[in-house]
Parts: sequence; C-alpha cells; structure tokens
Amino acid sequence: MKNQHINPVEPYLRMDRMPHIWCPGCGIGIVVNCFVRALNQSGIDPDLVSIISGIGCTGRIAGYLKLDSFHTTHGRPIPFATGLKVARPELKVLVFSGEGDLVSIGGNHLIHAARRNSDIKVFCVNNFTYAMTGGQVGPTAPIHSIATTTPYGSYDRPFNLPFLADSTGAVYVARWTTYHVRQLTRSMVEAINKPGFCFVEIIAPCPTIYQRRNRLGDGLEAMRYYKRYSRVINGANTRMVGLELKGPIIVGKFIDRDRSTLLEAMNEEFSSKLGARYQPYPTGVVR
Amino acid sequence: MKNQHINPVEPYLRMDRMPHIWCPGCGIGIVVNCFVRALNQSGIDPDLVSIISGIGCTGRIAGYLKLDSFHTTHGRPIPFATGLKVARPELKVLVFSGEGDLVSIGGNHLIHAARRNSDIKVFCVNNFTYAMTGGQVGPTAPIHSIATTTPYGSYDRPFNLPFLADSTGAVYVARWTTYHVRQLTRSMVEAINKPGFCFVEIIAPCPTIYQRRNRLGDGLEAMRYYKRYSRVINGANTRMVGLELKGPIIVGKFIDRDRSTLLEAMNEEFSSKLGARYQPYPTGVVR
Amino acid sequence: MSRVEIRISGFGGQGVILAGIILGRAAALHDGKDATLTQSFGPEARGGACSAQVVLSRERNLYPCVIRPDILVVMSQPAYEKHIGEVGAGALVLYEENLVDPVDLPKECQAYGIPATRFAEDIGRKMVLNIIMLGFVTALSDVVSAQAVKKAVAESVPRGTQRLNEDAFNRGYTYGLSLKKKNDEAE
Amino acid sequence: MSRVEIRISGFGGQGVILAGIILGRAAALHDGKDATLTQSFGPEARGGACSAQVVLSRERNLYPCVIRPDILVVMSQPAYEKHIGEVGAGALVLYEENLVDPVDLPKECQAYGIPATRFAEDIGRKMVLNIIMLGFVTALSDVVSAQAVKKAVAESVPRGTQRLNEDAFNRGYTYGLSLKKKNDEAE
Amino acid sequence: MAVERRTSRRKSRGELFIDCERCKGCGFCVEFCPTQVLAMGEKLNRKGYHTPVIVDLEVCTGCDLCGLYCPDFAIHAVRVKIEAGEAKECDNGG
Amino acid sequence: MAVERRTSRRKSRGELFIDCERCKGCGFCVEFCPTQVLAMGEKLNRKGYHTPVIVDLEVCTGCDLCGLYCPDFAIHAVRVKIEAGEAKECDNGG
Amino acid sequence: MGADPQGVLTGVHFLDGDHACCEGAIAAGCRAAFGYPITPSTEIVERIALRLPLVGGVFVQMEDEIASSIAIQGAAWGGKKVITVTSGPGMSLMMEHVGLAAMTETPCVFVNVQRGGPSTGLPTLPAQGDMMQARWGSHGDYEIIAISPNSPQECFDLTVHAFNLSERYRVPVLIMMDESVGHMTERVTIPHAEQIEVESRRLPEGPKEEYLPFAPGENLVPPMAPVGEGYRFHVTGLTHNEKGYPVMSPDVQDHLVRRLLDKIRLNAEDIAMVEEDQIQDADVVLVAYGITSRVVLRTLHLAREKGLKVGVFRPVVVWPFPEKRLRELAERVKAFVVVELNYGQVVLEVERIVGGRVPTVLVPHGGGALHNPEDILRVVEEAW
Amino acid sequence: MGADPQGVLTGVHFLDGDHACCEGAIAAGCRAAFGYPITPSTEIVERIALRLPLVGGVFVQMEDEIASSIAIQGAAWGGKKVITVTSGPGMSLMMEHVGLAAMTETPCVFVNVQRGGPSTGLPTLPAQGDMMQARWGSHGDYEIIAISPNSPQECFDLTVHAFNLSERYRVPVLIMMDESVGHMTERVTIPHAEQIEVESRRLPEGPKEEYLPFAPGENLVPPMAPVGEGYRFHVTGLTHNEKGYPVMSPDVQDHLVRRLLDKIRLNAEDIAMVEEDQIQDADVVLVAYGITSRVVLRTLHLAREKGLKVGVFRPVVVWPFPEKRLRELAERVKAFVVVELNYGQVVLEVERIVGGRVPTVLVPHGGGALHNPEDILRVVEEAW
Ligand SMILES: Cc1ncc(C[n+]2csc(CCOP(=O)(O)OP(=O)(O)O)c2C)c(N)n1
Ligand SMILES: Cc1ncc(C[n+]2csc(CCOP(=O)(O)OP(=O)(O)O)c2C)c(N)n1
Ligand code: SF4
Ligand code: SF4
Ligand code: SF4
Ligand code: SF4
Ligand code: SF4
Ligand code: SF4
Ligand SMILES: [Mg+2]
Ligand SMILES: [Mg+2]
Repeated sequence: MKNQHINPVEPYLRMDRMPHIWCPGCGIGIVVNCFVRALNQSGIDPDLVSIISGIGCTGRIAGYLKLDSFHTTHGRPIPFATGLKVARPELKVLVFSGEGDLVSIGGNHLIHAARRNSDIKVFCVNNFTYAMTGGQVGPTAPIHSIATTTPYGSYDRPFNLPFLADSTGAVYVARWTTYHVRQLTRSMVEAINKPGFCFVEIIAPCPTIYQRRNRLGDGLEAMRYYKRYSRVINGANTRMVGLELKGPIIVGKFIDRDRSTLLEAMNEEFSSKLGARYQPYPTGVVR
Repeated sequence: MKNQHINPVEPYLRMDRMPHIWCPGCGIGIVVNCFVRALNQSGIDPDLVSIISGIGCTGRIAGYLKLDSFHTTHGRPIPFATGLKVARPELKVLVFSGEGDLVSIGGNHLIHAARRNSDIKVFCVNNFTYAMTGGQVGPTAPIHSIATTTPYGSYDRPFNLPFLADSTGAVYVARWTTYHVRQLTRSMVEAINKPGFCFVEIIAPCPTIYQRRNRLGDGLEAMRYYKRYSRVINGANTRMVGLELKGPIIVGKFIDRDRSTLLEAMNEEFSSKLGARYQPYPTGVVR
Repeated sequence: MSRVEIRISGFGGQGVILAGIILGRAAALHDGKDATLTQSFGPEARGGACSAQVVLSRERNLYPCVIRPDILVVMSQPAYEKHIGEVGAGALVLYEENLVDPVDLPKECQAYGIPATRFAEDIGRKMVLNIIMLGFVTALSDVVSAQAVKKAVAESVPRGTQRLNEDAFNRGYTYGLSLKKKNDEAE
Repeated sequence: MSRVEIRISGFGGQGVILAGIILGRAAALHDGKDATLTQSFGPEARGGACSAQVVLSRERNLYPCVIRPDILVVMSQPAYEKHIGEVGAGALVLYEENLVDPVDLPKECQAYGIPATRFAEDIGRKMVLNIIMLGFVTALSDVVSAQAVKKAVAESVPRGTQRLNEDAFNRGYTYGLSLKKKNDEAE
Repeated sequence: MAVERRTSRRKSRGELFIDCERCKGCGFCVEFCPTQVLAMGEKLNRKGYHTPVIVDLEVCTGCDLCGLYCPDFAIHAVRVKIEAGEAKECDNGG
Repeated sequence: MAVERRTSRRKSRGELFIDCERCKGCGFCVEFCPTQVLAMGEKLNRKGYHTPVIVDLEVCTGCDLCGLYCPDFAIHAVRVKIEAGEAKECDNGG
Repeated sequence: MGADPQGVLTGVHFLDGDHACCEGAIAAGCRAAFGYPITPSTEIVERIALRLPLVGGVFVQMEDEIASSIAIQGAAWGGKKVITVTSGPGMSLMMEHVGLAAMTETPCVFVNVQRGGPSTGLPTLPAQGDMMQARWGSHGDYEIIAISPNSPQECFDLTVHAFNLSERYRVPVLIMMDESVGHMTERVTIPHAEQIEVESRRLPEGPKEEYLPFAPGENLVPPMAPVGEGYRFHVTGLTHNEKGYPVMSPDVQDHLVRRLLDKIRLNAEDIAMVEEDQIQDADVVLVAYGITSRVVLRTLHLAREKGLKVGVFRPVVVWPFPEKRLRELAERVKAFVVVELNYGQVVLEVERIVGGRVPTVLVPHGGGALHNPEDILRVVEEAW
Repeated sequence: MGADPQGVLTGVHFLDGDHACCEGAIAAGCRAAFGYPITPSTEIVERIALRLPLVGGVFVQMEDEIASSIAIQGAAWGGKKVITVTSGPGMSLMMEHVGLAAMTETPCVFVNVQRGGPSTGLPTLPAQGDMMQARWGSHGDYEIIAISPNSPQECFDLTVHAFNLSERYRVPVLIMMDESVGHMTERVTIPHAEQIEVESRRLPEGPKEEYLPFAPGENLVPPMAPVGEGYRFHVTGLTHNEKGYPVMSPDVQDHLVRRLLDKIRLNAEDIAMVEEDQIQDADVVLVAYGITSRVVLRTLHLAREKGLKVGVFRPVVVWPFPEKRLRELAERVKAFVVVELNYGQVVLEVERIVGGRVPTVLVPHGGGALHNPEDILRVVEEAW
C-alpha cells in the first residue's frame, strides 16, 4: 500500500529524476521541503514561479523542482533572475543556490542586485564549503575550518551574510538553520510575498564534506548542534550575527523594510521626467 | 627662466608623457599631487612602491607616475595587487582607480580583498560616472542624476562606498574631496603606512561629463561646492555617510582599526598547525 | 563633383565630430548627396587629437576613407601639423587662427584663417566654435548649400540652443564670405 | 600476464576509487608492474555510479581503458547491472552480497560474493568496506601479491586508521581464501 | 530535554508513509519526531542504509514534522480522523 | 567668506613658477590661493585656455597650495628666504 | 510577419552604425536589453536606454559584462527578444555565456563592435581581430552565427536579420561590427513597419505535459515555450536529454551536441549570405568582410582600371562560413587574396576550404586604421 | 639550471595527473599560485595548497577565476613563477586575462583540465573540446603555447617544460590536460633536482634608466625586470611602445603585435614537440594529442596486426601546431585520420596544412568517454 497517499512534495518534484544526488543527511532536501510548503502557503500559482539556480549541490534544486526552472552557470543565477524578472514582472523569480555560488564568484551580482532592489528572492544555502567540488574553502567558512584548500585551517575572515545583504540594500533578511523548518517556511512565505530583494540564509549540514572534514559529526549531529546552539533574535543587528566554527548561531528575521523595487523606481523616475510620454512598465508588485 | 626650479611632482611623473589626457578642471591631477606629497611624507622608498590601476580616466594614473606601475584590465586592479603583494610582501602596493572600475565590474574583488584584509591600499576616485567611456551611470551615481544611460535620470540606489568598505572589512576607511588636499594627503600617508586593506574614497569633479550633464557647473564650481557643503566628521558611522545629488558631503577618517592581514593570518594559522615545519612567510608588515 | 574628401580636425572637446556630422547630414539629407562620415579620436575626452572625415559624392560612395582631402579644416596646431601633408594641389585649407599657425603651407592650396575662438567668446559660448567653423567652411567651399547646413545645424544641436548656433553659423559664414570676396577681388 | 583489466564499481562514497588506487599502487610500486588507474564518476558526492578501472601489465601499458574486464568487483546493484555484460569467459566477478544480487550471471565466469557491509559493521567502521573488498580481490585473484596490497593500504589510508584497515583487509582476504579453498575443493 | 507527549488522540492521529528505498538513513525523522514514534531499524535497504521503523504509531499526531525533516522525501504523514488510517511501513524488506 | 591675509612676510615669501602651456585654465589656483596672489589672465595659450597671472606676488607665502590644487602640474611655488626669488610667469605670451 | 510599428522609426536618417544597430534591434522587436559600457560600442546602449522606455521595453545597465550576458538569457526565456552589446574585452568576459546560450538554445543577440586588440589595445580604433573568438571563444563544441555589416544601413538591416536568425535557430547570433562601421555615419533608410520582415519565436503545440523543450523540431530546432505558462520545463547548461534533464552520458552528449552543431551546419546554405562583385570573369578574388569589404572595392576599382580581372567575395554572414560557394570559386579562379584587419583569422578557413587548389594570400593589418587600397593592389599584382 | 631541491619530491610515486602537474609546477620553481576550484582540475590546487606552504610558496584561493587569472600576473611581475588551474567554464572566464598576459608578455602557466562541454556540460568526464579556445578564446591577435600531456608522468615533465617555455618566451602557456589524464593514476618518476632543467627569467642588463621593458631581445623576447628594483617601468594592456607607454597608433600597434606573434611563430621550430610512432613506412597517419594519442596506439596495434601500414603523429605541443613536420608528411603519406575528443577542432588546422594533398578524415567524439579503438580502425580502413 506504499504510495497510496503520495508525499505532499511530490507534485512539486520531478519524480522521474528521483532519487536525487544529495548525500545521506544533507540539509538541502529539507530546504526543498520547506519551500514546497511555503509555496503552498503563499497562495501563489506555481505556474508563475520560476526557480533559478547556479552550480553546486544546492544549485541542483532547480532541477528537482517541477516548476519552470533554470540551472544556469556558476555564480550567475542572480543576474539571470534579474533578466527574467524585468522581462516578466508578473512572475515570482526565486533563486536557490549555495554560498560559494552566490557570494564568492557571484558576490558582485549579489551586492548590486541588493542595491538595485531587484525584485527577486534569494535563498542561500550556507554549508560553509564548496560542496559540489569536494570541499574547498568558501567565503563563509569559519576561521580555522579545514577544507581541501585550507588543509591547515582557514584564516580568511568569513562574510557574515545577513550583514552583507543588509548593508548592500536587501529589504528582507533572515537566517535559519535546517533545524528551523517551521520558521524557515514562514520566512520563505514572507520573502515570496514581499516586493524587492529578499535574502534568506539557510545554514545546512553537509555531512559528507564540511562536517566530516571538521570532525563535526554527521548530518544528525549537525542538526542537534543547530537545535542546541541556535538563538532566535528577530531584529538582531546584522553586524552582530557573524558565525564561528563552534560558536552559537543567531537566527531570526533581521530586516524587513520597504523600498521601491528596481522597476518601481524606474517607473517613478521616468514618469516624473517623461510624463504622459511614458507608459509605466509593469512591475508585478501589488502594493 | 621657466622650470629653473622644477615642480616637486615632476620627479615622480613620466614627464615624457605630458601633457596628460585629463580635461581642464578634472580632479584626478589633484589626486596625483596629493599622492606625491604623501609618498614624500611617508618616508617610503619609492622604488618599493607599485601603482596598480584599472581602466578609466582615473586608471590612467598608473601610466603617469614614474614608479613601477601597472595599468591592468577594467575592474581587476585589486586582484592584480593582491597577487603582487603576496609575491613581494616588502612592497607597498597601491591601487588607484575609478569607482566604476573598483565597485561596479570590480565590486567582487573589492569586497573579498577587504574581507581577507589583503595588505593593499585602494584610492578610489569617485566622480559619480564612467567618465572614460563618456558618462554612463555608475554605481555611486546619486539618484536622479543624468547619465548617457540614464537620460531621464538614474533610479538605482547608489553604493555608499565608505560603508561598503567598512562593512566588508577594511581596516582604514576615509573619504575626502579634491578640495581637501591637506587632509587627503594625510589620509594617504596613514593608509600607506597602515597594514591591511585601506580604502580612501576621493570625490573628484568630472567637469566634462558628470558636472556638465547634471548642470553642476565646471570643475571650479564643483570645488566650491565641495568646500561649501562638506562636513568633516571623523569617526562618523559609515552607514550614515551616503550621498545625494545636491546634498552635503560628509568627509573624514571613518575607520581605523587593527586586524591581521591576509599573510599575517596565514602565518598564524599555519604556524599553529604546522609548528616548526612551517617557515613563516614574509608579510612586509613591521608591527 | 564626383567625390569630395573633407577632413575636420582639432582637439577633443572642440566639437570636431559634430561639425562633421552636421556637414554630412546637410549633404545626405538636405542636398541629396551620398555622404559618409568617419571619425577618429583617442581616449581623451578633451584635448586629444580628434578628426572627422566626410566623403561626399553623387553616387553611392563605398570607400569611406579620406586619403587626400579636398578640404582640410583645422582647429589646433597638432592637427594642422599632422594633416597638412595630406592635401594636394587645389585643396582648401581652413584654420582657426588663434590656435593654428599655418607654417609651411603648401603653395598649391588656398588657405583661410578665422579667429573663431574669439568670435565664440563674443557670442558668449566657447562651445559654438565648431559651428562658426562650419559657417566658414560653407562660405568658402561649394560642396554643401548654406540652406542645408543651417537646417542640419538646427536639427543637431541641443534644444534651446538653436538661436545661439544659428548666430554662430552666420558669424562664420559672413566672415567666410567677406574673405572670399576679398580674395576674389584680389585675384 | 600480459595485460589484466580490472573494474571496481559501486556507489560514490564506498571508496571505490581508493580501492582502485591501492590496487594500482600495490602493483606499480611494490610488485614492479605497470599500472594505470582511471576513474569514472558522476556529480554526486555520495550514492552516484562510480567506477575505477585498473589495467596491469608487465610492459608499459599505453591504452588506458578497460573494455573487457578480467576482474569485475561490484559493490552495488546498478554497478552490477551496468557492467556484468562486459565480462567475458574466464572472468572473475566479485560482489558485495548484501548489496548485489547477481542475476543473469554469465556462466563462463567465476563469481564470489562477500557480506562485506556486515563485516565492516562488525569492525565498527562502515568506511572500510572497500578495504575488505580489496582483501577479497587479493585472495581470489593472483594479479597482485597480498604483501604489496597490504603495504599500499598502509600508505594510502589516513594516519591512525592503519590498524583498522589492516583488519579489514585481513577479514576480506581470509574470507576470500576460505571461499577459494571451498571452491578448489569442490572442483 | 524530554519531549512531552501531547497527542490529542481524541480527534486525530497520524497516518505514516515510509518509502524505505528512498531513505538514506539520516535519522532526522527519528530524532525530531516530537512524540518519538520512530526508531532506526536494523534492516538495510538496497543501498545499504538502515531505515526507520515505527515503534509507537499510537502517539503519532500526523504533524508531518518527520516529512518536513526528511531530506529524501522518504517519509511523510497525514492527520486523519480518529478511526482512519494505518501505518505504511517499508514492505520490501530491503 | 573673506580670506584673511596672514602672510608672515618677515621670514619668507613665495617664489612662483607657472608653465602656461601646461595650464588648462581651470582656475583652481586662483580660487584657492589663500592670499589671492593670482587672477585669471586674458591671454590664451596655444590650446586656447586662459591662464593665471600674478596680481600680487608680495603676499605669496610660498605655501604651494596652488601647486597642490593644480591638476595639470602647471604651477607651483617654493618658500624662499625673504630676499630671494621672483615670480616666473608665463613667458611665451601664449 | 511585419514589425511592431511602435518601435520603427520609419524615415530617412543620418545615423552612425551604432545607432542604426539600436534601431534595427528595436524594429526587430527587441524589448529587453542589458549592457555595460565599453568603447566603441557604448553608443548602442546609450540609444537603447533612450529609446526602449518609450516603446514599452526595458534596459538595465548591469554591473558588468558577465551579468549582462546572462541577464539577456533570463529575459529571453521570459519571452523577450534580447540584446547585449560590447567590444573585445567585454566579449571575452561574455564567452562563458555564449556557450550557455548555445547549450540551452536561447535566442539572443550579442553585438561586438571590434576595436584594436589584444587586451585593452586600441579602444577607439578599428580592427577585425575578434573573428575567431566569435567562433571559438567559449569552451566545448558549439556553433553560433556571426554577421558582419559594412555600413550603417546594414547595421540596421542585418540587426533585424540577426534577430530573425536567432529566433529561427535558437542560437546566439553575434553581430561583428567594428569601430569604423560603428562610428561611421551615413544615410539610413528605415522602411515602414510592415515592410520589415520579423520572425517570431516558434512556440510549442500540443499538450503541455508532453512538451520536450529540447527535442528537434523543424530544422532540428525545438520550439520554445516561455516561462509562466505551465510548461514547467527545466533548462540546464549541463548535458541534457530532450526533456531538459541532466544526463551524464556520452550518448546523450553526442545526441545533444551533434544536434546543436548540425542545426547550424546542415542549414548553412539557408544561413549563408554572400555579396559578390565582378566575380564572373575574375582571376583573382579579394575576400573581405565588414568594413574591409568596402576598402577592397577601391582596390577592385584600381585593379580593373589597370585591366586586372579582380572580383570581390564578401561573406556577409561570416560564421558559418559560406564554404560551398567558396569551394565553387576555388575551382575556377587563379588566387584568393584575403584582406582582414587582423594578422590572419578568417584566412585560415579560406585556406582550408580552398585546400591548396590555388594560392591564398593574406593582406594582414593590425588595426587602428583601415588598409590602404593600393597596398592591397600591390599584393593582388604579386598574386598574378 | 637545475631545480631548487626544496620543492622536488624525488622518487617513484603513484600519482594522478592532477597531482603530478602540481609537483611539476613546484619542481619548476613555481612559488605563487592562485585558483578557484572546478572539477576536474581541483585536485591540482588542493595539492598546491598542501604543498606550497611547506616550500616557502604561497597559494591564495581567490573569489573567482577572473581574480585568479590576474592575481598570477601580479605575482609574476613580483618575480615569481606562477600558475592557475581551471577547467572549461573557468577557462572561458579567464580569457580576457590570457590576452592581457600575451599583451604584457607576462610569463604564466594556465592549466585547463578539459571536461565535456559546451557550458557546464559533463563536469566529471573527459573531452578535448577547448583546443580552439586555447588558441583563439581572447579577443584580438595574439599567440600562446599549448601543451597536451597524455600521462601523469608527462603531467610532471611537461609542466616543468611549460614553465620553461613561459619564461623563455614571456608568454602564457596553457597546459591542456583532460579529465581522463587528470584523474589517471600511474607511476611517476621525479628525478633529482639537479636533473630537472629549469629556466629562469632573463633579467635586463645595463643601466636601469635605459631599460626598455618591451624592446625585442633574444628571440624577439624582451628581458623582464621585477618590480621593486628601481626600474620604474610601466606595463599596460593598451597598445604600447618599447618603453611600455601607451601609444594609440597603427604603427605602434603593428610593431608590437607583430612581434608578439612573431616571437612564437618564428620560433615555432624551437617550440615544436612531436612524437611519432611507426611513421617511417606509414600510409595512413593517425593524428592525435593528449589522452587520445594513447587510444590511437591501440588502433595502431590493431591495424598493424592486420598488416595495415599505419603510423601515429602526436603534437605534444599543439599550439603552435608543428606545421613544418606535418607538411613533410603530407608529401608522402596517403591519408591523415585525425582523432579528437571533440567535433572537429585541430583537424581544421591539419586540413589547412595538408592543403588537399591527401584526404584528411576526422574521427570525432563528443566526449564523456574515450574513443573505441576499433571505431577508429574502421575509419582507417575506409580511408584506404
Ligand atoms: C565558472 C565556474 N567555476 C567553477 C565551477 C566549479 N564549481 C561548481 S559548484 C562550485 C561551488 C559550489 O559551492 P556552493 O555554491 O557553496 O554550493 P554547494 O555545493 O556547497 O551547495 C564550484 C566552484 C563551475 N562550475 N563554474
Ligand atoms: C571589460 C571591460 N569592460 C568595459 C570597459 C570599458 N570601460 C573603460 S573605463 C570604464 C569605466 C570607467 O569608470 P570609472 O572606473 O569610474 O573611471 P573614470 O573614468 O570615471 O575615472 C569602462 C566601462 C573595458 N575597458 N573593459
Ligand atoms: S556533498 Fe554536502 S552539500 Fe553536497 S549533497 Fe553531499 S552533503 Fe549535501
Ligand atoms: S572625462 Fe571627466 S574624469 Fe575623465 S579626464 Fe575628463 S573631467 Fe576627468
Ligand atoms: S507525523 Fe511524523 S513527526 Fe509527527 S508525530 Fe507522527 S511520526 Fe512523529
Ligand atoms: S528522515 Fe528520511 S532519509 Fe532520514 S531516516 Fe528518516 S526516512 Fe530516512
Ligand atoms: S604659493 Fe600659491 S597658493 Fe600659496 S600663497 Fe603663493 S600663490 Fe597662493
Ligand atoms: S590650477 Fe593649474 S591648470 Fe588650473 S588655472 Fe591654475 S595653473 Fe592653470
Ligand atoms: Mg556551499
Ligand atoms: Mg568614475
């Protein structure tokens, strides 16, 4: 009688591509679960949702979600998403990718999209390493962490992602771990429904690589760690939420503010200068 | 009797390349003046100074300074400088370039170099436009400013450069205008002598393009504006120093803090892990 | 006139290219000729060498380059020195006389100077220098009609500056005519 | 032995490639043979199809591919199904018997199973599965010496796990020898 | 941290679905089930993973937290009226 | 904002050097000279720019602010003992 | 189909090539553009920024060329016709995304207004040094179409054509201008909208669930569904099957990449566009494209005046190279003289195709100026 | 000169190609490396990260490939021997900086461990699809050297050689590996340091003030001063004169770029490196490089068994292509069969050089696996 009742995520997944490539205990699948629930709760027509990913383990999300989905190039999902969004403002354009993709090679796109308030939502899975390529040091790797390219421990100061997103202009910034499934789902709903550049960091276990190399146990141990060491501080000063190798994890919704989106600002400027000659461009935003 | 006494900048300039390409009233020449004075005051052997520029009007600085100098590619002086610095830690590696070069196409390098505390000094001439290519909108262009690619006025929120540099990790952050020749010179001396990633924003008139397009008068009018509307607030909260088209200009030394440089941090980490097997790498920093 | 080659040359910032465009436009859109304008300029926004080449012809003109200008208009000394060697017998050389000292002028060509910078300062806007030169060219050559050039000027300059530019054109044109007359009389 | 082709295949994460490397290393560095190891794997860090090919020969071996394995070692059902068609008469097929059901086994080849996963769990570390399989291969084939493989194992595994891995090797080796004996007796 | 059992068994209970062949044995469902319905089993599936087994279906609320936590979409639950439902455990002995 | 003249003419004064052919007539030196030594001249140089002229050398302190402000390296000053020096103005009439 | 009249500036204009290119794009229906300034192409985006807002389009100046070259692809999948514009250094940065567009069969137009290279080179001066890059600059095997206009009028006409080819073949089309054409101003006639042939995207038919976004359709080209319509398709730069799913196998690779190549290679005759001058009786054929094809007309003229039977062969579409026609010519002429503003790029292809039947001589030029027609004539005379 | 013993892991190892390449670099004196991970090249930087700190070198993992490809150039001018490592997509991103290195004559080594393309393609599987990109991927005219090893031992030896060539010619050298060689493990013998021939940078002589950083020296190559020594030289990617100053003129362009090309083209015979097998009596010659040159040896064997007179021609240095030798062969053999893991790249050059004298046949393969030697044999038989 297996599958007499199908898993509620299945209608949103390309079941003909299962099993997925993610390792046992990898957190990325949980992100997919939360997203599917969030999509349901958001009330958005799934036909109007596009998923954009870069390259990486997380980047594979696009390929598993049965929505219009784009698996682009490494580091570039954000400008692809901006292109798609301005072409079709009525769509919800959602980016799922890893922290290496979004913040290392893709860092420039991230800060400029945040600055412009491009109306896209970025869900950044931070597993502290370039997982897909086998575990090199990443832009969020805590100091002293071991990676294949920092075999003696890393020493570059990591980015604090909520602060980076906040300081460059994101209108919604939250962080959760994969332990916080309910809160993450709620943040996803909020981001999906909020106009402008929204950034949600999701700390997720990579047992195969990051956990293992740093002797942090398997996925389950990571989840227990998240449960134990996370502290929810909504509205926390993003400057203060940096992470350390074995330190506490501050999670919560940090930023939620309003600002004209890229297309809204464009319309405002053009209308004020061109008057009737200018036909406002659709923005997809219902305020 | 002309040139019986030569201009004190001349020994530092490639006089065989004069006159330079900068327009009447362009602020870039003033930056060169201040730098030459700063170099003198810093007490550094000029043979040990390398100048790195990207492409742009400002980027031409490298070509006019009679020092080892590199005119690289657009947006990439920072990683070139990092490469040179780690290869030859005893050198002072100084980047001079425009805000388009450093923050638009080069934005990712900027934030990562700041994060790593790469021991280079970045002097960013902010003239609010891509001057060399004829005046397109740039990443710092104030809202409503006119550029060739925003003929109806710009609408993207500009970066506040001191905040960007600060929030991504620079250890020294200052802003001056070309009116503030003495203070700018002093900041240059401080930056040159300080270990780590130092960022000095220099607001400069581009009469030919930015001033003209925005009906802000010529170079002289710009300088008068700087004089009149600048407010020195040393230690100002960088979050608060954003600029508007016709607003006040907060200048000063905003950040001056200490943190291990890239190579120092590397040495610390490697020494602690490898012990005697590790021969500390020279860092060029005398603390 | 099967093919006329014109070079206008000076510093960046003097409106050299715009002068070429207006001339070409006048010929192409208002005088029914074939006109090709090509430009060459350096990286400098101001002060660098800058030159516009206009080739006019009755038929479709395919070869776009100026090799031996029939008309050379120069607005800076370096431009003069760079290009004066190109002109041949019968060429017309027009120069801004505050900025150009026409040394070693080939004998076989006709040369006329104009104090266009001063005129521009009189008019009150230095930037109309190029339009004054255009008027001067129009008066002293017969490759485009004054009518056509005036139209083209009006179409090409920023709104609100039409009047100013018309004045500038006329100033150069009149001065050119007067020189021409003087010259004709002298001959 | 002019040329022996070996394929080791399973999921990513089972240590398939490492097993191949150790085998090749044993042959190349300790048995004085020429050995070429090639690998094929997918994008998955864990669970994807993964295979190591080892070609051993006395002379310098230039053609690096395995086309018709003399020895096929399989540690997953998909690997078995994908590669079983490649083996020819006289081939040796070794499989992990908890993970592989050797359906449609070609008659002309010799096949032996080993419950290596269970053995590994006994030893206490699932990750030694590959070393157990190596012991098993060493026992049942005669392409590399046990001596050489043991040495190569010790050189290749993380410091501090040498003992564990030696146990694992021995476990597989002993089990292999016992099967061999049984089989020899049966023949 | 003991988890309190607060199943309002009166109104509804859970119906559980487990697809053992999809399971990779991470143990998340077992760990984060608020009512400790599950435990890791002894059997291996075809990929060699231990999969969860139901130890106390009675206390399952159908909250589907197990489903939310399962990275492999191998388990999920629905809330059913008190009378309905039954657990669907792994049936291929893998 | 009137600029106060505070030249300590006793000890030193300025010697000024102007290279008119390098000058592009921006006027910075004139504007920011603290003692108003300079003014923009009438003459045009070969590039067509008006260049600065000295109107009151007496008050020049040799502070070289004009030099610091000149984007074209066309002007500079040195401080000299009271007796020495004289202004070197543009001598080619450009 | 005719063009949307809203975007068509019907009339006679005096325009430079850059501006004409912009008008061509808008006439072709381009309503989304992304760019980053670079000399000597910037005038195109500047005009786009001025014009698109007035015709319901959108232009975003991106943070760099990499962003521009992928933002167009997002917009293309959003259903727009898209363009980005650059010059050598920027083109080098876009190369990864030329490959992505080829792999995902995303219709898009790249303009490269060539300047002197390599590296920063001669930013304000002409060259034709990026021709082989256009063909080979991205990693892996792929095909693109490259068109080389030689006048502002052609910048208009061929930009329209580029969009049409891009839609017809779902392939990136590169418009290989050069500084000289980009900054050349001439009369440009823009026809009435209905006289401008505009091809629109071929949409899928049949049930959405059965849509195979990468299954060969007409000319091997799959129809293309826009997003947001319930097709729920997947697009990846990984090797993928007809459904668009990644499959890491040599067979799928062969199936996919071969089709990507064949849809251009097998349709080369449809794509080819050649201009010939006095070729009928020619003994020596000058081969040139872009601005150089105008320079050699002067040589042709000089040569004919001297009684030399010279002709001109101009590939308007340079890639795929019009191999068939050149091969025909190689059977009967005495020599080819290839004139390029580079040190030998397209000549290699000519040489290969001519296959030693007759001599092939290159007249190279490093750029920064155009060839002197008399220098070319000298080479022609030597080739005799 | 011998190598610095500190970096040389003398002995017999069982290493994969990626690791051997790293050891080659360190043996050659490389002490600064910059990289960004990408399959299947990552193992090289991983080993570099492990090894360099122990031998006084420095490795920085940069934020992306663009940064890596220019950081090496900064370090090269700082006096170091430098390397960066990538695969197809990363190589595409480095293209602007390959051009910069060519233009500024910066000695540096790029490694491209090729995988299936285009775009993301087949990340973990082999191909040889980036060969033309290596030659033409950056804008403008320039020359590079590309070397293609076929075993881990060669990954060591040829990496040392790559550094030597790079120093000798002040040119970027690309080591064109592929996934198959990169992940192939074999015995690698690393000689004693003094047996490893290592070339060091040629420094200028004479007074510093007279130093012309871009004036032709031996082999047209200028000597190279390091920074920090008082030379106070200028380096630019703009067209520059011998002093290194930008000059925007066609003459300077011609002078400079022609020399950049000629220092490679005129020294092609010194650079060429060819391996031939049973070529003396061969009627049909198999042309292959890199991993494929090992696959065709099997075909050679099978063919000879059948009595077919087949030989193998392997360009070890692929660019510049060993044109002279191939031309000689073309005079006497009956056919060339070019075998590549792509759909036809180097074959175009072979065809051009052979110039129709004898047939040239391609055996293409899209990558993801290696050719089947028997498939090649079939083509050989048909070529008869
Ligand atoms: C241009 C380019 N550079 C490098 C790569 C190799 N690459 C693929 S995924 C990846 C890192 C992924 O890290 P992250 O974004 O954190 O994702 P994760 O795998 O950790 O989820 C890299 C470097 C690539 N595919 N393309
Ligand atoms: C890869 C690349 N893209 C674009 C350009 C064109 N370009 C040259 S300078 C420049 C902008 C310069 O602006 P900024 O850095 O602000 O310097 P400024 O001229 O204002 O001093 C641009 C876009 C280029 N040279 N290379
Ligand atoms: S490698 Fe890490 S991130 Fe990637 S699938 Fe495995 S556990 Fe997840
Ligand atoms: S264009 Fe602007 S920034 Fe450039 S030289 Fe002229 S004034 Fe200076
Ligand atoms: S639905 Fe799942 S998590 Fe919830 S009580 Fe039942 S078994 Fe536990
Ligand atoms: S959470 Fe899913 S994968 Fe993990 S043990 Fe439970 S059923 Fe298996
Ligand atoms: S040195 Fe210059 S600024 Fe100072 S007082 Fe004299 S003229 Fe004025
Ligand atoms: S500051 Fe220099 S350029 Fe400006 S007016 Fe004075 S001398 Fe001339
Ligand atoms: Mg990651
Ligand atoms: Mg600027």
